[in-house]
Amino acid sequence: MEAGSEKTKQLLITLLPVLALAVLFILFCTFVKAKGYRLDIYLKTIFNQGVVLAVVATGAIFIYTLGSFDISLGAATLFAATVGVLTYNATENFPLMILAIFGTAVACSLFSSILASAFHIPAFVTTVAMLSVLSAVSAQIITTKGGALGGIGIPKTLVKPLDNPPFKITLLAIFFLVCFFVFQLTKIGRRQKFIGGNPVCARLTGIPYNKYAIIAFTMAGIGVGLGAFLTLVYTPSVTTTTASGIGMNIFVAIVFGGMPISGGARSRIHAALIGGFSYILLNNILELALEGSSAYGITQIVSAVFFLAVVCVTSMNYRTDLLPR
Amino acid sequence: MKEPILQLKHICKQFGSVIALQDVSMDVYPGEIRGLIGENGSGKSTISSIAAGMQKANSGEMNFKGQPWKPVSMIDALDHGVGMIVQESGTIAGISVAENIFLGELDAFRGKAGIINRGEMNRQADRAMQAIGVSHVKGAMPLASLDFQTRKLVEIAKVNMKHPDILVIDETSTALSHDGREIMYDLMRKYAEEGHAVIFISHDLDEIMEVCDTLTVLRDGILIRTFSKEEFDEDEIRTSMIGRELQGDYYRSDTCASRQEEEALIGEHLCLGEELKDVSITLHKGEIVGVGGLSSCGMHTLGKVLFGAVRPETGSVHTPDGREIRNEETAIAEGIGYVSKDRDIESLCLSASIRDNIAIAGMDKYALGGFLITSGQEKKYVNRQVKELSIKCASAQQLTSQLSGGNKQKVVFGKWIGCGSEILLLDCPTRGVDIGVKQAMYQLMIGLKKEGKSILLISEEMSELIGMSDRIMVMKDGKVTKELERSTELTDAVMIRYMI
Amino acid sequence: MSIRRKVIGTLAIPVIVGVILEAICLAHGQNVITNMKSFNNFVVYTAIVMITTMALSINLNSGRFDFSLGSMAALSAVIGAKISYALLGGGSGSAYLMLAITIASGALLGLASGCVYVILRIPPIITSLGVTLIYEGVLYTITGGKYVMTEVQNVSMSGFVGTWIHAAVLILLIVVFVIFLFDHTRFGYNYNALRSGQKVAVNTGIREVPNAVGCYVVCGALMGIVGFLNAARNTNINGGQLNFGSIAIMFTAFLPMFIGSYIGRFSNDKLGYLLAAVCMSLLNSTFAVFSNSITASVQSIINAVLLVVFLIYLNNEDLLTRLFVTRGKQAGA
Amino acid sequence: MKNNRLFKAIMIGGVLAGAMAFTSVQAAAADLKIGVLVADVSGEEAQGFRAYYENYIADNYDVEFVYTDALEDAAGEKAAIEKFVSQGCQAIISLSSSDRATQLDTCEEYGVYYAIASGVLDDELFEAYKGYEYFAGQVGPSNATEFEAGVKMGEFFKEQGVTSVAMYGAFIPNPMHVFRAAGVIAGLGDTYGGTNDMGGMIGQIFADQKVDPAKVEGDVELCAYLQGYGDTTTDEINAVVAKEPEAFLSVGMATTFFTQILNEAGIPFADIDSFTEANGAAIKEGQLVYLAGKYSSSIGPVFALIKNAVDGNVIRDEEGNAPSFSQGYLVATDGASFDEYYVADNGDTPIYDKETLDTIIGEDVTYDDVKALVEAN
Repeated sequence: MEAGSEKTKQLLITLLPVLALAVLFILFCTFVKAKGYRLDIYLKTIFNQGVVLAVVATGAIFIYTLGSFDISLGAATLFAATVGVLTYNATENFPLMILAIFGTAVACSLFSSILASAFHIPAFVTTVAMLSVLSAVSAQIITTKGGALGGIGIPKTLVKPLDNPPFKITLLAIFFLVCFFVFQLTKIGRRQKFIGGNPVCARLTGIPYNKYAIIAFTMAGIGVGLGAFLTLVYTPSVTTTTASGIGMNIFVAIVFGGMPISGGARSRIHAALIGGFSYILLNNILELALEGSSAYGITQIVSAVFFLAVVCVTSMNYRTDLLPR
Repeated sequence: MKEPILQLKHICKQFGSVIALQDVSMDVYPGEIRGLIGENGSGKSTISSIAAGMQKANSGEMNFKGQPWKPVSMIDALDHGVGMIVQESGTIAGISVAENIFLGELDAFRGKAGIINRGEMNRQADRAMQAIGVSHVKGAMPLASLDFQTRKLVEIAKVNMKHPDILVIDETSTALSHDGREIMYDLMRKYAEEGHAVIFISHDLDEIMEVCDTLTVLRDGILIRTFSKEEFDEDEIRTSMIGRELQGDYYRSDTCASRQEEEALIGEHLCLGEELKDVSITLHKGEIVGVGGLSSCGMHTLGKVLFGAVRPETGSVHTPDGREIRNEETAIAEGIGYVSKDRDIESLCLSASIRDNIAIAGMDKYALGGFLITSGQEKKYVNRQVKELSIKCASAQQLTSQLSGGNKQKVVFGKWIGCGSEILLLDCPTRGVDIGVKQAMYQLMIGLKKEGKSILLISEEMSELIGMSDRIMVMKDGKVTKELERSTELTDAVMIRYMI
Repeated sequence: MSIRRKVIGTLAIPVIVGVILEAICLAHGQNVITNMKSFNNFVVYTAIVMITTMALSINLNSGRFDFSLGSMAALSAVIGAKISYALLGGGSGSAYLMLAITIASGALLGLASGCVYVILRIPPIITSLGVTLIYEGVLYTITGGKYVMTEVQNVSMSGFVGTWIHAAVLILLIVVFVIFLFDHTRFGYNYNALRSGQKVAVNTGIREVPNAVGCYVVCGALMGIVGFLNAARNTNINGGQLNFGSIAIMFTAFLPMFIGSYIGRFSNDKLGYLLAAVCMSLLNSTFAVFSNSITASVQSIINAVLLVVFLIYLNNEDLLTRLFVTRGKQAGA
Repeated sequence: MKNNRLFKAIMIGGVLAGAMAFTSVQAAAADLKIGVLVADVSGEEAQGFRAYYENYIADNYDVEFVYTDALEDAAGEKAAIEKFVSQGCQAIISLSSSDRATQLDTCEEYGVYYAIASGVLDDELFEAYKGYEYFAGQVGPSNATEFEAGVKMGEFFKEQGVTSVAMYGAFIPNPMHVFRAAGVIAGLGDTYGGTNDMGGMIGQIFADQKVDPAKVEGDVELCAYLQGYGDTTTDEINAVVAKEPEAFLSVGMATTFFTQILNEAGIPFADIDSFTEANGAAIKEGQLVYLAGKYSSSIGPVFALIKNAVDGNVIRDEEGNAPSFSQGYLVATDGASFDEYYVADNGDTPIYDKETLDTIIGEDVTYDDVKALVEAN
């Protein structure tokens, strides 16, 4: 009996992020309907807002699983998009642009990880440095090339046909399935979780940290590339502040999705997807509930409290006598 | 008969759904050295830590010197006369020896405006170390500069300084070398002579029978029986510990060394600082090679070097056909498995399930096409290990952190045996493991030997080495001082001669 | 370690940095510190960097990542500004009043942050994410997302940062206070014990919760001072820093923190933070000298590169020494 | 149990929120709902604009304004427009300029009217979009006007005989600020990179990403320069003050950021901003000696264009394209001239009051009517 109820509780806690997403979704629809707003457009907008975060954060899960974290992903998204635009404008070659975006994203990501592993410094610190460098360099490029427009862009006709939910959902689904496959059904994901759980033991089990860190950062790079591409599809221009919110929102999304920030055995590949959309939905619900622009602060307060409550409930079973670090 | 100094009445303790202690009542008398023995998870550490204020019972009462006893913390307990030296490390590496000794009791040194008088604290710490006969350790030294054993002595000094009426020592002897043990035994005897009481917890039946006056056996959280000195009988104690007679053999039954001609792993002229000085070793198939010595003799490092986890400064580790073991990865590719002495940190991921821990090393075995992992295959693989090693668990999904020491070690074995390791490097594999599991492991090793696998058994327990090895290499200060073949003549005394 | 080695080790970095930067400036016919005004700025900035670094290191050294530093600084400064303006209307003494209120409200915010952590018992990096968002939200709500200016633009405030004396006194008081608190009191001894041996310390009976909360309170109070100094120096407080807009301040403290703890090996880490802050401030003054040619982007790139280079040095020190020693030996042979 | 309580709390929270959704439906929706895109919520000018719309226009016309938070990027602008559309806004007024092209495309796609109230499109972009059906037009200083505003400021100081000035380039490469900065240099009688021609100067400034003091040549020396606002700004402004310029010429936002510091240092300064209370204090008691500004109500005509469009009278220029009107700046150089504009354009009695606006709102209003009123001064 004891074990039975324990199991139910466990299950409930595992399912809570999914439940939260469902509840938030229903609430959101209710709100929009009750206000007499157009649900179709609203849903599309929210999806567009959420998809970039979900994609980048899903890639980032591989890094978080290892017990490391990367705060430069937002800046990397900006930089990849910038390079993509430059490439297109120089060559007018769409496939080459896509290649450039992904190449840049993966290269940025790998650079942090290789720098970190070659010189034995914490990956976190290299990402802090990357954050400054990437945003500064992008800003320099954008303002120099952008001139009177204040931003750089590709012709909108190029991506207009792609700016529709079915295409984006397909991309998201493919990317998620690839990540799911790598994470859940291959040695890579298992070993990364193990490294996150106990790096010393992982090493003594013959799992080379550097190799899996490089794979993780590559996956994150692919996520960043896809995020940058989707950003361009939504708005074919890049400004210095493009994707600036993503870096920190990844943290929130992953935690919201029910995964510990320290990674390890409890890492979940779907955490970012669920958490990312939950967070966007929550913010929009609050925006609707507390209409009026003076409420942006209050919206953020309520959403943060909700965030803490969710984390608190999902981590209920992992309390110790010591304060966690 | 004297009045008991400590009375435990109907103590119960639960951890989640696990019952650690069930209605345990026990009296401890002044002037006695009371041994507490039992298998892992029997509750012996729990009961003593409750008495010493480290944790609280769910129900039951305690009396100490006739008064109700409700310690709030270990410091509180120590202040009132119950001091405990814990099993794991009880010291903090980042601060000085003096700060460790006076941890939590700085009020004595608080001067004007709350400033702590560091000089005075260091002087008193020097005195405390001298009181247990250790003069080379000073209060001002950073603890990080001391080795593991000396740190244990700092703990002993800390407790001794308070002259507690009851001294509780939990499995400390495993961390100590011969000298350290002697310091501790002397201290225990001194306490008993002065009319204080000592509670001594140990796995080592020989040790506990030698040192203690009375012996209490616990099993599964229940107090089974208390033996007085006259009643000591090894077999009877052992039987009451595991609840049944030990069936079959404990160690190997054969008395002669045996091995196959074929070599399995070769280490040549290995040097690494003070820890290894030109050590060469060859493992044959179907052979158990024991490595013994004091904890600091370099044998633990040898294990790591053979596994490729630590690179030697000079010398090499390679297979008979010359493939070098450069790192853990190549070691595993050659079918080498390594069981660390530090199980919870180096051999297991405690936050992961049994399944994750066993599966991690054997993925190549069951992955379809070498990379695709299906739940079905993995379950089959893991369940086989769980069954063969009879790991006690609710399911393979259970977290390893919830398992007892013995079961944890079985998981580690399962991990390496499952993936088909040909060579097992076992560093203190039976450390903190109870007799029942120990016996199972010995039998397992014998089975592996018969299958032609090679085993390097690094151990601090001499009886284990003598009972299991085909050959024992005795090490001292990083050098191999003697190689002894298996024989019935071999005794502890012979080994000790080369160890010290 | 000999006294001479201690002194040399402690002063080496700031002296070398100072000499290099001055040389660069001299090469362009300038000085790092051009006049009294720039000296005032130098001292004030040193105070800001030093205090931020200390606040960051208190929790980070204990493995507690705190993103909320920036939001605490801004929010406490706004509270201090609003209250002091309401009381004195920007009249004389309002800087001192604001400083006092800002420290108090910073401490309160730290207390709240610490309480969230010890009550929820979830990893501090996560609580600090939540707390940051909450404080930013409160800040936005109080200010309407606007710059707070009227409340902080008065003679009293500009007088406070218009001379190096106030900042120097603050530096002195804080260094003494922090050394006293963390090296000479029971709180500090317990802090050090918990920091490196959490489990053992707790089992021994050291109460972790009050110690942790205490750290957050100290941290909050320190960030309050930073908030105040920034408000006085910038003559405004940005009220619209939603969605983690406030965390950047934390990253600026990483480099001085690493440098400071390196210097601390030779003496005391708190002294190290001060000297590291001096280095950062010298660098900052140099940037100001070349402000016509070095843009903000270039500055942030330089800072990032310095951070990485210094960390590479720190983490490969043994390797480098070995490399140079063997090379030396070979050269000798 | 503790867990259950938390679950319950969350469930109850959900139900309550749901209930709120139903009760918070707007009681009486206005006839016209306009979404306003803003990038700046704290500037003096932005606040003045907002107060005019929300307090004066909303009180006098049956209209509701919905504001965004400070928008950060193109994606934010697009999402904001989409949300406005689904909330039933019939029109969008844009004060945010990350990506105007995308804003126009998005409005066209959803069929909502769109007008630009600040920072007009440059010629090339305007040419590309002027034919859009839902582009209701733009009202504001043209780039030439911006340049001219800068020239006037430069001339003002040249006439006073200054020889060494400092300059704040605001948010260069924001085109508005680039044109103003080029104008200031020209007005001082200096050349930039050897030219004082508008096209030549702005081309170089865009390429340099800033004004490079070394490239400024002429009688008046540009001794210090800074731009942007961030962590390093305070150090930069301090460095500027240390160089003791005779005047500090800003092409925007200086009154928001630097009034206090410049007052302290006793450096006379000039800015292009708007006529607000704080700026009044700066010109009367502080060192602000020259202010080129817009009325807070200068965004009235944009509202008129939008209102007409929604009501069915989409105003088009002679060629049938979206109209573009140029607004000039008013200049105050002392308290008296400031008050002249400030008092005239205050609270209940803005310059573009209901009476004036009504002359350009209605079914019969033509392009020429609007042009006549807007470009009158």
